[in-house]
Amino acid sequence: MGAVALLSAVLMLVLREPMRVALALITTMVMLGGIYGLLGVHFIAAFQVLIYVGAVMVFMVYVIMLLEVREAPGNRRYSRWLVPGVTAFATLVGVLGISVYRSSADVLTAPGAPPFSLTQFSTAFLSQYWLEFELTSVFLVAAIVAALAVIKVSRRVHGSAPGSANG
Amino acid sequence: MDKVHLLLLLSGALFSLGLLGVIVRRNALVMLMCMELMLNGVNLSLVTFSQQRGDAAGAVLVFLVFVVATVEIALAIPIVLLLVRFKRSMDIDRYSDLKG
Amino acid sequence: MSEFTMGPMLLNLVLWLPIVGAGLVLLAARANDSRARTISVAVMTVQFALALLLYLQFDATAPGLQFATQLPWIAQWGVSYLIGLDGVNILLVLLTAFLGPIVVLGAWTSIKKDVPLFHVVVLLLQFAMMGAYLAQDLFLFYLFWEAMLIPMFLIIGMWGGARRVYATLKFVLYTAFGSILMLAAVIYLVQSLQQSSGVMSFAFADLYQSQLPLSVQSILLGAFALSFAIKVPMVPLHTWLPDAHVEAPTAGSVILAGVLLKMGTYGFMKLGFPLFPDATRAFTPLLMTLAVISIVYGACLALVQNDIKKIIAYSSISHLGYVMLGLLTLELVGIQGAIIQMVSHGLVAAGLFLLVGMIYDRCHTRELAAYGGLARLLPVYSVFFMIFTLASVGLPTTSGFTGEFLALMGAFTAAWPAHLDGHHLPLVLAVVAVTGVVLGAMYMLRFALTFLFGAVKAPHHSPEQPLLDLSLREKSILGLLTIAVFALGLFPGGALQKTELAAKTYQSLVTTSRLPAPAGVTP
Amino acid sequence: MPHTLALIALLPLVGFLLNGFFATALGGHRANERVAAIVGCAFPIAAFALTIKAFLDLQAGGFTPIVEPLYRWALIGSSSFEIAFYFDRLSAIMTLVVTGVGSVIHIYSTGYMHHDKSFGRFFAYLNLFLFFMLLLVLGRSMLVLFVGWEGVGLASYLLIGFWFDDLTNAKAGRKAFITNRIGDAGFLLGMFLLYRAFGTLDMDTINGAFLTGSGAAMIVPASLVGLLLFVGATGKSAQIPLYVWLPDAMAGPTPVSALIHAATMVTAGVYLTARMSGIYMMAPEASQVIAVVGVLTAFFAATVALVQTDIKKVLAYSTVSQLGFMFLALGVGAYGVAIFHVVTHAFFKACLFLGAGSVIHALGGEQDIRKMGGLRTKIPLTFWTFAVATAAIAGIPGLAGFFSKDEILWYAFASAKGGAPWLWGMAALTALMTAFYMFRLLWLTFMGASRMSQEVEHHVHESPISMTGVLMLLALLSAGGGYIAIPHFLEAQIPLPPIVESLAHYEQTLLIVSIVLAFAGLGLAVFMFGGPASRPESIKQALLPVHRLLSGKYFIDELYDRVIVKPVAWFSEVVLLRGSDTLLLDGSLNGLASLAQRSAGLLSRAQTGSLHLYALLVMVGIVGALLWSWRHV
Amino acid sequence: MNAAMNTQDALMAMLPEHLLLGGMVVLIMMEIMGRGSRSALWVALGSVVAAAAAAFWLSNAQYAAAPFAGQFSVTPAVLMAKGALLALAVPVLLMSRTEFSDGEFSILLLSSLYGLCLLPSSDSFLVMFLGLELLAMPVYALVLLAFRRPQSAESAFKYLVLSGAATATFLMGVSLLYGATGSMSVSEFGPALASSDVMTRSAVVLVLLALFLKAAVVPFHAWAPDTYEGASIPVTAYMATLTKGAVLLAAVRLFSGANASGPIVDLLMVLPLVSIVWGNLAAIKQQSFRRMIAYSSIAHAGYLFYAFLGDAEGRLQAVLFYVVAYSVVNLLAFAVLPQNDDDDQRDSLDALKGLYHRNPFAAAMIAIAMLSLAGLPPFPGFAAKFLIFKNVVAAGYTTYAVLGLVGSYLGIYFYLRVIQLLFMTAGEATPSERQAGGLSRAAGVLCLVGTLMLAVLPGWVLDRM
Repeated sequence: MGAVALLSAVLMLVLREPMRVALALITTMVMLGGIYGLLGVHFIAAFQVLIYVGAVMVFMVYVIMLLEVREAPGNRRYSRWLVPGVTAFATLVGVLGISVYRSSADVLTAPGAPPFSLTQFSTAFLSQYWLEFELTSVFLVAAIVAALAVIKVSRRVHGSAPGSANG
Repeated sequence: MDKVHLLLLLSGALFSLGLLGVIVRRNALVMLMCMELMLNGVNLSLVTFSQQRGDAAGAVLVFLVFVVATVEIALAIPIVLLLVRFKRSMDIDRYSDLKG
Repeated sequence: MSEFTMGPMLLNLVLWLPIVGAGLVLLAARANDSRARTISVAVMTVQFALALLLYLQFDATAPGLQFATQLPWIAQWGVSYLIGLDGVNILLVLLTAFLGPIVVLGAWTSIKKDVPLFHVVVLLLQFAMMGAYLAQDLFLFYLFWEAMLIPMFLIIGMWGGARRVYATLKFVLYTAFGSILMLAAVIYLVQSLQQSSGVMSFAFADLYQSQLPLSVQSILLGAFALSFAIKVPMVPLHTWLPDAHVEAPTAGSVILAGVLLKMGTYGFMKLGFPLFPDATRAFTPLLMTLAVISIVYGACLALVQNDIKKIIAYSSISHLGYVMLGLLTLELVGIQGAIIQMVSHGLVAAGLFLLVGMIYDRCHTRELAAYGGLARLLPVYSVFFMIFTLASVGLPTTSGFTGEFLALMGAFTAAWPAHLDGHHLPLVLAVVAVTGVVLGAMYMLRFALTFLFGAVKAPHHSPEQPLLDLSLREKSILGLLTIAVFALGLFPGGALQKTELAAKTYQSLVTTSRLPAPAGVTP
Repeated sequence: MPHTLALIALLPLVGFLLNGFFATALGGHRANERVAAIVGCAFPIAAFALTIKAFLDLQAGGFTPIVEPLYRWALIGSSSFEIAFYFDRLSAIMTLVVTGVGSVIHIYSTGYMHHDKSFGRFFAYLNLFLFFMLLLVLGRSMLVLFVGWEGVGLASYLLIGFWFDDLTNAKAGRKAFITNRIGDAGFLLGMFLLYRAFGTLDMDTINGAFLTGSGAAMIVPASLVGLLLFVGATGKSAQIPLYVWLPDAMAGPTPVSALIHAATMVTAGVYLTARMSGIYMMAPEASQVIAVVGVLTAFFAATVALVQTDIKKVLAYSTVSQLGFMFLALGVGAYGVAIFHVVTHAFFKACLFLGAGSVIHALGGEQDIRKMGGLRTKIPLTFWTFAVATAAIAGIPGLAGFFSKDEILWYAFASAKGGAPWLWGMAALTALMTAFYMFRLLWLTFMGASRMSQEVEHHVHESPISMTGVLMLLALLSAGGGYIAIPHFLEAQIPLPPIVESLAHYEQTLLIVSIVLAFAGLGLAVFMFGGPASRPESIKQALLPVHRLLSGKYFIDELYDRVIVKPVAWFSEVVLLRGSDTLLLDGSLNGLASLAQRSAGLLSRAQTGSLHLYALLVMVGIVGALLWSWRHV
Repeated sequence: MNAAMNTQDALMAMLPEHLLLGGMVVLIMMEIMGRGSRSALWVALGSVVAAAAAAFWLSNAQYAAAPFAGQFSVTPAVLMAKGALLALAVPVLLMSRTEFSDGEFSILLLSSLYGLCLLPSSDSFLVMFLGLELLAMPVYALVLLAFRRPQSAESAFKYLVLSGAATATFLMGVSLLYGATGSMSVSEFGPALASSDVMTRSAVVLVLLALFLKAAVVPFHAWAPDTYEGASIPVTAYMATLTKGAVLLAAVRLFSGANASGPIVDLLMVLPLVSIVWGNLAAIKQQSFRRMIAYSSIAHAGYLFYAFLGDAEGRLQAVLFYVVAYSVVNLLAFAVLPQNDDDDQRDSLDALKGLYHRNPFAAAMIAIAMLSLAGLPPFPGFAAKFLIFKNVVAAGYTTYAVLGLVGSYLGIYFYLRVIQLLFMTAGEATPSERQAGGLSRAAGVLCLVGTLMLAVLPGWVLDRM
């Protein structure tokens, strides 16, 4: 499953059409959800599928369809930083990998603790971490205002923008 | 090579791929998706550790990341829309008026 | 002296009056040029009067600071507002205060635009300069030291000549470079004092106790010296000076030459050398060589300049070389000579720049070749010009003589025993320095010759509209300077008496080794 | 009067200030010429009167030196710099000469400078000169002496360039000042050495210390000090190699040449050496150098004087030559004799210069002796006084110059302190030339047929009484001045050197030789210039290269210009200004600035606006940082 | 500790946050009711002032509490920091009036400030993460909000993407750290610095780099110039000062009590130094005022991170003092900048030419700001820099202190260039140029007062930090 996730992630970078990229991302996400499930954190898996795939990506796909701006066919897919980027990427993966493999942290080798349940999680979230819970709500409020504001701006410039005919 | 290491490696790879995507892909939406990929990579490692430790904190953070990622996309999409409105292109290379 | 308890208050007043004046100008004279001038000159005059009073009240026999004020300021860093008079700064404070009204009067008509701002800036500069001389706390000193830059930057940049922006940037950037390294050294010095003695203090008196190994002393001295040497300026760090002088308005040149350059030598005397005595003694040959090179180099370049301001600018380099030489002799005579030379150069260069400014106001050119025979045309002007030229040359009875004579005497007095011990460099340097006397005569008389003598020649002069000789205002400021020049030439005894104790203190500070106790004693 | 000496010095200063403020352009010429003249003359005369009084006081006190402190200039550590005056036999003589000759020249000037537009200024300068000259001779400390020393230089500078509308005059003044400065540098060094050794600059103390060989005197070698001071003296007293300014100094008004460049200022070096005789007595090497330089100067200047055609130039070279004689005397230890010659020279040379001034005055400014002649009848008073002075300088027996010069020759020959026959030989030859060129001058100017233009001839007139009176007085002194036994008078203070026993019997012989030489010079001159004009011309043709060399003054000025002045200017201009300042220092500075500018541009361009690049930077940064962090693993 | 106490602590300890939240709620209500965009500013101002006052008051009362164990705690010093930053928000709000008439600006700013307040108090990475996001997220919107020109969108997008990358990097680091230590507690970060374990080390580096990215340290700086230029004046001012300050406070919180050691030291020496040099050099050629300030802020981020080389003891004080001194003058410059209908014109450095002759007050204020930014005495920028470098030297990193100072020297030129434009260059006003608005000028005066106070009484201020 990990391999599939990885593969589709690589595909994301290779595919030309945004829509296909989105699909590849969805695949990755679903696969990750699967991994979470296998790890025993089912509720995270569920969130992963629900929130990411269900909400975010749907939104994304919607936008992609909305903005079916076809790039000129001759357009290059990649920026000119492909080679250095890939080199850096390879190094980064190597570095991260080595830092994990060469680490002596016991967590890596210890047998996994018994998976905690949704109940445990929820209890923890609402007791030990209820501040975060509250803050999340503040965050969401702010986010809504921000989103509204951005949309308002979009609406404001609607008339003036040169590309408004397309909108 | 055990499971934990593999998962962490995958996590790292996804994170790096995401970053690479931002570097090499020219489509603004693809770039956003790559950001999501980065976060997904992080999430994987968080979940792994959380599970390995039997500690809820990691999971809580994953939860928060969900929220944040969602919000970021929700904000980013209108911005991209706005961009496209001006240049009718999602090619981020065309958006380099600010420089120097 | 016990009855005189107002001293500290008056000294504070001397320091802060310009700020009050600047405030008044801002408030009362926003667009009123003449009111700005009046306020400015009034404030400066009062400041001078107070400074003079303090000078007279200064007890030459009492060691240490007088009229001192100490208030904790940044307690965490051991920084305090500590000002006071001692023998080193008293003459310079008096000089600064004396030149204050002269600068303002000198700029009375030549500054025509943004007059209120000009006076605000000049007053701020006066404040900063006074502060730098009075500060007895290194942090405070540094603050004032740097604060001087900005008003000067504006003075040259706003009221200067054609290439003023280049000149002023060069001035500030050059000077600031030295200051940055000095700042690093200051931090290190204070930090190491704290680590070795547990005292967190910036007070000069405490820093004089610091004990540092020779290598550290040398590096720190290098940083301080760079900063001060740029300000002096010593060859080869001098190239900002001619440009700054040439482009600066008269008032700027007067302040620059009169007060600002002394800041460098004062810094050496007050900080650079006494803080790092062992390094100073180790590097004396080098520094002395540079001082002598400055004397000769400045003189040689003054000899071939065709811009009248540049001649004086280069002569400043030469003259301040004597100060450095005197300070480095570590002989009482030389040190005293250096102090007098500082003041003397302040008076003489100020006078010469004023004179050049006056002719520039009339003829609008600084080119030497454009002039001739002014003695016939402007007799009063020429007499003053001659007086200051001769003072610059160091003719006896003028202040220039007192300074150069004592400084050179000190150099020689120190060099001779060294020579007998087989160290010939000081003697060679002293002899070369004496040739500066000849070169000084050469360039100043070349200047005077072309300027004053020969057939009458001056731009903007015609038989129908002859140039006007000096006005009463011009006469009186030059007259004041002339009196000071002769007073210091004929009767330097009083001034020397006030500084003697400080000179001795300086001498003993620099000649006493302050290396830390050998390793093993302290961990 | 407690401050007699100070008053002597200060009176001319008052005159200077009064005239300077009221009789010049500075004061808008508020005082007219008459007032200026009165003020200008009154103060020197008063000073002269006071000097006589002081001399009488000195005499009354048995010639014990009078010390008169005025104030303390500075006190540094334990060494005190006092402004004090010192009056002994030596300074008494000098002061009398300075005030005396000075006063009469002032009087002469009232006539000579009549109608000059800067009349007041002239008197102001002259008074200023007197003030400084009196400081020079009256000062107890070398400091005061130096003040006067430089001050007379200043006055000389101002007076040489008195007619500054002509730049040549001003340049001559500058040359004098700078040349003197070179000497002064040596003087300063000598002074510093003395200060180092004694912690004081009082000359009586220093002399005493040297003479008694005190410990302090051991620190510095007397010869070195002596030579350094002599460098100063060569500047002021126009000796080789610094004599070049004096001929040019003739650009000044003639009374100035008389007073400053003949009678008083130029003898300051002689005075200094005599004053510091304590050092020179202990410094035979230095003395030797002085004697040699003196005799060479005397000789070479005399040769140049042979062919000069400017009346004042002849006198100028003659002055240089005579000063050489004085230094010769000093060099062989005959200090009193040197001073004797100073005095007699002051008389006859002043007379000569003033006479020349009278001639120039009469001819409306003409100075070329080739355009004179036959003036004897037209201006007889001038002629006769001039003739007396010429005879005096030529060493015609009975006149002042004879006595002093003869003594110099004698000591040059026989002094146990450096006398040598060859010194005498050179000096005697010089004496011959002196007689020759002086009589040549006399003949060309006053005798023979007139070579003047009609117009000039028409205007020739005898000078006013203020001038001729002075001439007559000085001629009188030139004639009789030799009878004042100055060496004897001074011997109580500065002993004359012993005579080498074996040579003592030559005295009579040498006396005769010098008389013969004087007359030979006279005869030769008369032979050459008394006859047809072709005679000197043919000799000139025969010796053309020599003549060219001499009339070119050995091309010393040109040499200095090539070797010193030009190279210094070149070095300053090319090496220092263009090379070091502009190219190296400013160049590297501007280079740094443009480097900053360029790297700024580079960094700016690196900010391409491409988000990809920014992200790449982030990634590279992360990779790099992570790799770096492993460095220590 | 009983529940009542805990509740009271929760109220008291988070009083500033609560007040901000209250302000937000009121504003949202007003927005919903569709009225009072005019009074929105005053409400926001009121709540910020109240929050700042509360923070100062609590700090002054030596209040310390940890209402949420392991998540959130306050100490007097932290409260002081919050108060100071909140006080700095006042001028930002004041100067916003000329650009923003709607209430959104205030709401977004308040929410960002809320995030800002969380940072120095956070005990766990969870809170810190939320704080960082809450700090940054509204700014994406704010950058866009004024939308004077198309580039604003580009600017916002760049900020968003790179900030997102920063978030991800931060999380990656946190995650690895969590794995290594099993705890989300911030206090694990300090000890982790000295760890020799590669994973821990990578974790630490990643977290630090994320903060570098947020604070715009070279090579993670590239977003800053573009974003600052594209944003509006108040937002740029906010980003350059408060946002940066908040990130630094977060960093202080992370390092809490730990001296820099291990590989971190190298990062803390080299990257800030490069930042200083890079920022100062690149600023030389700029034509846009905001862009120049951006490069300046990159350099200043360098100085600020230098503070972490110093001993932990005085770090908060040094950073806070620096942030305050740096922010107050930056805000001063922005507040008095003349208004112009054309944003490009307003932003252009050329528009500053000869400003002294048109608007002496503004010119003088900008000059003071520039000099202070350049670190020239007697302006507060100097004392701030002095404190940091003093600490660096005290910690023994003398060479780097010297290099840093030399780097700071490079910056003097471009600050002086601004003054040169203001005072020494002739220039004409463009037709639409106006004096800064009244409130904006009031903000300027506030900042001036602050500047003077910092300049004259740094000791007094430091005593309270």
